[in-house]
Amino acid sequence: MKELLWLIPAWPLAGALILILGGHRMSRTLATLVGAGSVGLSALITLLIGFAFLSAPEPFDQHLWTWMAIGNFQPSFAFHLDALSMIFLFVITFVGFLIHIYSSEFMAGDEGFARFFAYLNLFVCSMLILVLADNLLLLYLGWEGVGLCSYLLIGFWYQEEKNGYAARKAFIVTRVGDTAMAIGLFILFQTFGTLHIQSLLQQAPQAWSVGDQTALLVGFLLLGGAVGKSAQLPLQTWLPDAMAGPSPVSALIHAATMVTAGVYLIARTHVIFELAPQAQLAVGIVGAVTLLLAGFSALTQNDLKRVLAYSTISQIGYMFLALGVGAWSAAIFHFMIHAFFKALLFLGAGAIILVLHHEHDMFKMGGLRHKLPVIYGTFLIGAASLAAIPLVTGGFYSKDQILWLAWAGERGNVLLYLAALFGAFITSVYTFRMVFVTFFGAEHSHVSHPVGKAMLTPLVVLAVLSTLAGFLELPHTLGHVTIFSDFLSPVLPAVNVRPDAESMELLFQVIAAVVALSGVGLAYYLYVLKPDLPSKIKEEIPGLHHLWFVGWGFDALYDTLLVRPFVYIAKVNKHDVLDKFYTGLVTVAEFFHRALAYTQSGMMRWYVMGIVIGAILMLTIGLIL
Amino acid sequence: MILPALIIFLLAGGILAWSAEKINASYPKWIALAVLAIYLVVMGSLWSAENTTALTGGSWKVHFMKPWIPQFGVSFHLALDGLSLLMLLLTFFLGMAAVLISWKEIQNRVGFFYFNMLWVLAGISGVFLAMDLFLFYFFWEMMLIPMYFLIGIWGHENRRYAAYKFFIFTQASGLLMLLAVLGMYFVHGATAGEYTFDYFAWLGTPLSTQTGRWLMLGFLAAFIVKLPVVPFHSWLPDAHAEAPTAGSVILAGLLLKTGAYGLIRFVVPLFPEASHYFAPVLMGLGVLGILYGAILAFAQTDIKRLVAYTSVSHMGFVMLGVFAFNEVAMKGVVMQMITHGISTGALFILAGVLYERIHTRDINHMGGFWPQVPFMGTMGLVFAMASLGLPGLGNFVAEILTLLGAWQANHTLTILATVGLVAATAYSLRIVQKIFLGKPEHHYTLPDLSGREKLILVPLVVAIVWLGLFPQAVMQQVDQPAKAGTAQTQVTTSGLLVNQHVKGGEHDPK
Amino acid sequence: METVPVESGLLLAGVLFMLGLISVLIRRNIIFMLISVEIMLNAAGLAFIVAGSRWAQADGQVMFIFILTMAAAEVSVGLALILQIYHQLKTLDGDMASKMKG
Amino acid sequence: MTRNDFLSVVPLFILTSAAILIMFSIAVKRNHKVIYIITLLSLLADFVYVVANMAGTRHELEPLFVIDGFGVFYIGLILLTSLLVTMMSYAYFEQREERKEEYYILLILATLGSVVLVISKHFVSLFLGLEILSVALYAMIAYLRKRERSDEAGIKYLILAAFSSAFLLFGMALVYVTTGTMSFEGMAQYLATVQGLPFMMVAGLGMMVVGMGFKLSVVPFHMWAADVYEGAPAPVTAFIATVSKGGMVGLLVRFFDTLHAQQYPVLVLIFTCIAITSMLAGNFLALRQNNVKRVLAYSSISHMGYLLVAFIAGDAMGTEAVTFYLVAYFVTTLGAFGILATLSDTERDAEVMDDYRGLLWRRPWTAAIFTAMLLSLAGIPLTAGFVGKFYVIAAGVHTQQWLLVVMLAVNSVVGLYYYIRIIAVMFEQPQRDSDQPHMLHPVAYIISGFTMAILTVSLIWLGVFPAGLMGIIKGLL
Repeated sequence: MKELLWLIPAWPLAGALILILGGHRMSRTLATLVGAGSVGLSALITLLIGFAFLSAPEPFDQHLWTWMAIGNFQPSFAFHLDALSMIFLFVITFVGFLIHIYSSEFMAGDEGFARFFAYLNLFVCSMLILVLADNLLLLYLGWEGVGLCSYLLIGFWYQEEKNGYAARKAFIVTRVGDTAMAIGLFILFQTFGTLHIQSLLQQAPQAWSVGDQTALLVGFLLLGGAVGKSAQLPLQTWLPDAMAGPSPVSALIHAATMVTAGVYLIARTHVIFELAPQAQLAVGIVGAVTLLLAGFSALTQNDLKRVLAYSTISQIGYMFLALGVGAWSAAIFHFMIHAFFKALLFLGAGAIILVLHHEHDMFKMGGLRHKLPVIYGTFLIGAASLAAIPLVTGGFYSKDQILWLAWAGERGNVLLYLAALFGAFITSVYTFRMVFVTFFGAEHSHVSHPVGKAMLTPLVVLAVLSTLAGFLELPHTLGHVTIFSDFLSPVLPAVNVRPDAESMELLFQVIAAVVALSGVGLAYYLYVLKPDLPSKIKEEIPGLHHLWFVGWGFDALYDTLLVRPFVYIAKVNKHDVLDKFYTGLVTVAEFFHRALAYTQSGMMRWYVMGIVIGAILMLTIGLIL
Repeated sequence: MILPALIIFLLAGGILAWSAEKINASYPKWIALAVLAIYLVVMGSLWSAENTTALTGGSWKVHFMKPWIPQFGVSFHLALDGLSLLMLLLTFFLGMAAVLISWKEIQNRVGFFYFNMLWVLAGISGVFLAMDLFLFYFFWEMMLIPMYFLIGIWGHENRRYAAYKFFIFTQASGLLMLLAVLGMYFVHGATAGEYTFDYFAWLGTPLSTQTGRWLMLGFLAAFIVKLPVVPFHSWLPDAHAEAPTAGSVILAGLLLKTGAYGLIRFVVPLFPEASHYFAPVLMGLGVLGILYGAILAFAQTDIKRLVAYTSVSHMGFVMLGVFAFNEVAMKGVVMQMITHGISTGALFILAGVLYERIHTRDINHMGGFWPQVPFMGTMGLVFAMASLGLPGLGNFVAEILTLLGAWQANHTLTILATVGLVAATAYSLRIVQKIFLGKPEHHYTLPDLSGREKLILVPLVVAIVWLGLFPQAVMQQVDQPAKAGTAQTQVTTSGLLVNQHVKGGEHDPK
Repeated sequence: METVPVESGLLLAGVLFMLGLISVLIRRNIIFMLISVEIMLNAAGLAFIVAGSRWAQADGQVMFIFILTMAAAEVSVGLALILQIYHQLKTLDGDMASKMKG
Repeated sequence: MTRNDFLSVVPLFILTSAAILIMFSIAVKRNHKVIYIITLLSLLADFVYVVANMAGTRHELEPLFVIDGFGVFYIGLILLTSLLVTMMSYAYFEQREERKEEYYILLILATLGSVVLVISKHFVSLFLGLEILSVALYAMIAYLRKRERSDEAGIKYLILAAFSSAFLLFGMALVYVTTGTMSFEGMAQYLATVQGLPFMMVAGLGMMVVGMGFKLSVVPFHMWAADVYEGAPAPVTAFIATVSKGGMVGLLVRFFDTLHAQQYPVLVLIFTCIAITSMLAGNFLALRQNNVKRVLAYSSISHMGYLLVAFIAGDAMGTEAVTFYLVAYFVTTLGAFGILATLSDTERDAEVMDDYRGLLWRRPWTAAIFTAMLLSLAGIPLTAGFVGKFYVIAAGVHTQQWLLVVMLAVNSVVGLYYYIRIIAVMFEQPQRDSDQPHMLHPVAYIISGFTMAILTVSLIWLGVFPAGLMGIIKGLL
């Protein structure tokens, strides 16, 4: 059964190729069939393989062909299946499949229907390659492939100039991170002579002691790649703009899968980070700072999707935080839950935006809970999960685990914990701000048409998943279920809890629950009970509000420091200053020509003079020597 | 005999094409196409040819030698190994693309056009085959004249200026090489007692440090101008932009490669010591080219100039890789030569196709073409992605291998070169954006690619993808035979395996 | 018989040569230029005679006769040309014969 | 005079008698064709005689002449060149001049002068050869006497040539005073007995260089070249550029080789300066020149500079290189002027750029040949010029004249510009359809075409298979 592994990425690839080559001649139904069907088949195979894997959970390697062979360096097209990639496979194919189904209705009116599915299929394929790759070079292929698809899909509605800009921004910013990652690969290659992941993980502990300089460098460089892809500080700026793409894209790429590739990378290479504690700490710090900054920004956004975008950044911050404290499986757990509820939220938001004639501003929505009950219900479930409403949501379990381990884990840290806690508070504030503003209060706009089944079904399924999946892993205090971490344990080591902290787990859960609920309360107070208050607060602190609103001004900073100088230099030097040297030579040559031509005066006596001068010069030379 | 026949038939084909014009104006292109197709097949059949035993060191498949000017020890010595074979395949492949793209573009003096084209290709083939330095120089110069005519007669508005510039730059640098060739001739003759221009005889000639360096600089001059390396690149944008499409394809796809080929075949093996001495500077120049070319490419509004500057940028990788002195980088360079030929050739073809339709090369007059020409847009996208080094396409393999190898030699420069990839992203995406995306503000009637144009571009796409996924098939052509002779012959044959002993240490990253 | 020292003879020839040279430079009339050149030629001839007498050989004098002959031939062609020039330019100013330049 | 002595001067006799024969023939009846044929036949016969009977022997005709391999090669070269000049002269003069017959006498006499130069080993023969050449040239340059420019060129050449002859003579006198002999070998023997160069010798040689340099038109004695090239009829220009210079080069090589001049730094320095300035001045003067004849004149100045590089190298290879270069240069120059002559009309020669505009489309063959000639001048492979330049650089590199060879390389690049400028003009679209020149008798064109074909074939032959000529040169020298 596991031999079918290669089919998982192959189906979407085939789908993409068919749609690219023949998509423009296909009917919508056929295109849907190809687009969604191929991912469906992948999901099916994933399921089959998943069962096979559960019964025999040893890693499985599949070698397709040798990509390039130079001496002992032989990166291949080869897949490595273990628990980690299994979980990613599952999330990618299933969430991907649901989103494809959703898209078949969402994109129904679009000219580029087939093109959309082609890109989406290509994305799924690349993402699958990314998580299945058995060497870093192939991983890099998937890594860049998803980047390309992200670019294509952000700029899907290419007639808008700003969409194109957002798309390019996303590509270029992530490429900055990729550059760091590539350098990391160079070092790994130089040190170990291979980029095969499992070999690297085996050899690294032998080659490096804990805290080794090279390991540290590699760790930081890989982190660089991860922050680019996962929109973490300082490369987070592209993600809010990436919302220019269609909502299913935001759901699949910019929430559920691609942006978590950084998490995958770090988890995959966790051995290196364990050898480089400072780098790992940096991961945690990046996560903590990002989750706070993005949370504050989310508080001030008016665009529904931008709220979700900042929230995504913030939630991935949590995952990084978890990685940073060595809570590997907690990070992956949160990834999975987040994939469900964030996809759900984006899809819900997309449905709302669609029926409101592409209205993004949530303050122009309002009161939608009556008009769109299913969407309201599912959105609320997703929001509750995001806000980590205790006990009933998946988000609570996954986030609580991170909070707890941030404090209690061996590498835990009070500051990180506090940041995470405060972040949780902000999260629930902005989440329910969004819910209340969108679904409560007076109606400001008009719903054009009802939402069809193809869009609602995925919402419901995701709502169920985002609730139930949480019960795969329950803390000691609440049933102590460890299915998820057990499953991952062959790949990712479990985190050790500080012995002195064990007893306080319940206390911390209560704190987390209170914080989450109080956030909801605050949101309720501000946006339902006293709807005028927020704008007053806004006027009180216009500077801070603006700072948050523009995402802490990173865009402006980069614009001034990097983009403008680059464009300026490019503009100034458009005609290539080095060419001036050669044109200068030409000018000099012409000057010589004119000067010499002047001596050819045509007058005989002048010529005689020339001969005489020549003779004199020559005799002088003769006499001197 | 197959090697001299190759060149002779190309020359004869050129003359035939020229004279056939009088009978029917469409004959020349068919003749040109046929000649190239035949040779593509012939070269393809050599793909898995056995190695000849006539030459030792390296894996030489075919070999031909006849005395030519015995007084000087000049012989008509041609030999083909994997590297040459790859280059020749590229030559004929792109040559066919160039013929096909000129099918309708060239309307006047058709016969003379194809005459020149075949003669350029003959010169290029000669460069890739010559194993006698006199002969090499002979071909090196011979390919310039027809190229000059191609630019000067069928080029765009500013063609005369561009043609002069191209000719004078390459000629000037070529003469410096001639001096070095002669210097080497006498140095070798004085030590070996036998005056000859034969490449194999020259390998391993002991040179004093000073002499070696000066001679190497002479060779280098020709190759880095051709490559081109900043700051000797300024002929290139003009020549590429003003040449007719086929001319640009040949220039970018093939002529630049002769520079890279020269570095690999001659500079490194003949002057190992001097190469090591100058390596940091040369790698630095390569990186400078990568970044400088990218910045300039970003600023251009003329699509052909833009693509031309991307060539400057991409060829920087060649310098970086060649002088990193390890097999990984060297294979990356070989891949870069091939993939850059294909991807940049394709971009020029697209530029030509667009120019044929809208009669401008200014990207500010373009935009929003996608709905009208989705197929062309897809092609443009693929090659823009190739240009920015997207994995899965050939250019990625080339660049990553080059960088992996270069890292072993110099960390700082490799980091800077890697940064160049970001800049490459910027200009590549700009191409796509400015031409195909955005709002259609200019109203052109813009038919999508015709069957003939698809016939050109689809094989190029297939090739670039194939190279991206299965580069091994190509790279093993430049593998050294497993049981190569002594270390000395390995060092000296084709530069692909370079002695490790000179600079092996200093691996610690800071 | 007392001979003139070689140096004096050469000096005389040199002075004659310089005279001719300077007058070629300062004369504008073509005929005078021609005459001045003849003076230079004769100066060279004189130098040959001096040299011949120094080595007590006839060669110098032989050479002188050749020079005379040649000078005559040259003058005859020269005068014919000057005639043509005069026909066309209506002047004998050498500086006027400067249609070609650059 | 022994029989051998006589046999070895037969080439001179043939030329002399041809000249006299033509004079008689004119006295009887003026007939262009007959005289043309006599000229051709006598030059051909002379050439055949030289090739058949004299190769491989060395004979000294005391005290004036030496007939060795070098001399024979140069005589052959000069005769052949004269033959080709004659061939292209017919059509040219047929259109232009009523009294064209005397031209052939002058041509033969000038050839004679040149031949005398290359076999002389004595001041007397040197002087005689030079003056026979010069006096004949005065008349040839001004031959189209209706043309104002022709006369102007003639008088300029006359005054300047006589002026420089005076220098040469005075220099010879000084050398004679010092050495006591007028034969080259005698001087070499004298020099072998003294340390370095005596002052008088330096002065004498220096003044001789003025005279020789004038004929070669090297800087600073070059200024006449452009005006004379422009003013003289095209075939005469070709003659000046080839036969006259070739004779002088032969003499120069023989004279200075006999003296072993390369061992005196002062002479090497002088020649180096001359070579470098000639290359530079020639090329820069030609750079934006619009008159094709003047371009060729300036280009010839720089080519003499290149040639001097090999001359300065001085060893056997240098002499070979000089000789080979000269052959290549002759072929190319004759070709270029041949085209110029065929394109010229009765009023004026085809000398401005506009005459060549669009030539490639109007007369493709003519343009192709002219292109080949220009490329050869520029030293591009497949042409004789390339091998010549290669040979010269090889000689320079061999003796490690790095400054000179680098200057040569740099100058080749500058030179390239104006050669391809002419080529570029030729493939521009013609502005107007120029009227066809009126037709001559077809035979005239056939002969011109034949001449051009020979030159082109030899140009490419020498460019691709230079081994044959190299073998001959090596064998004879």
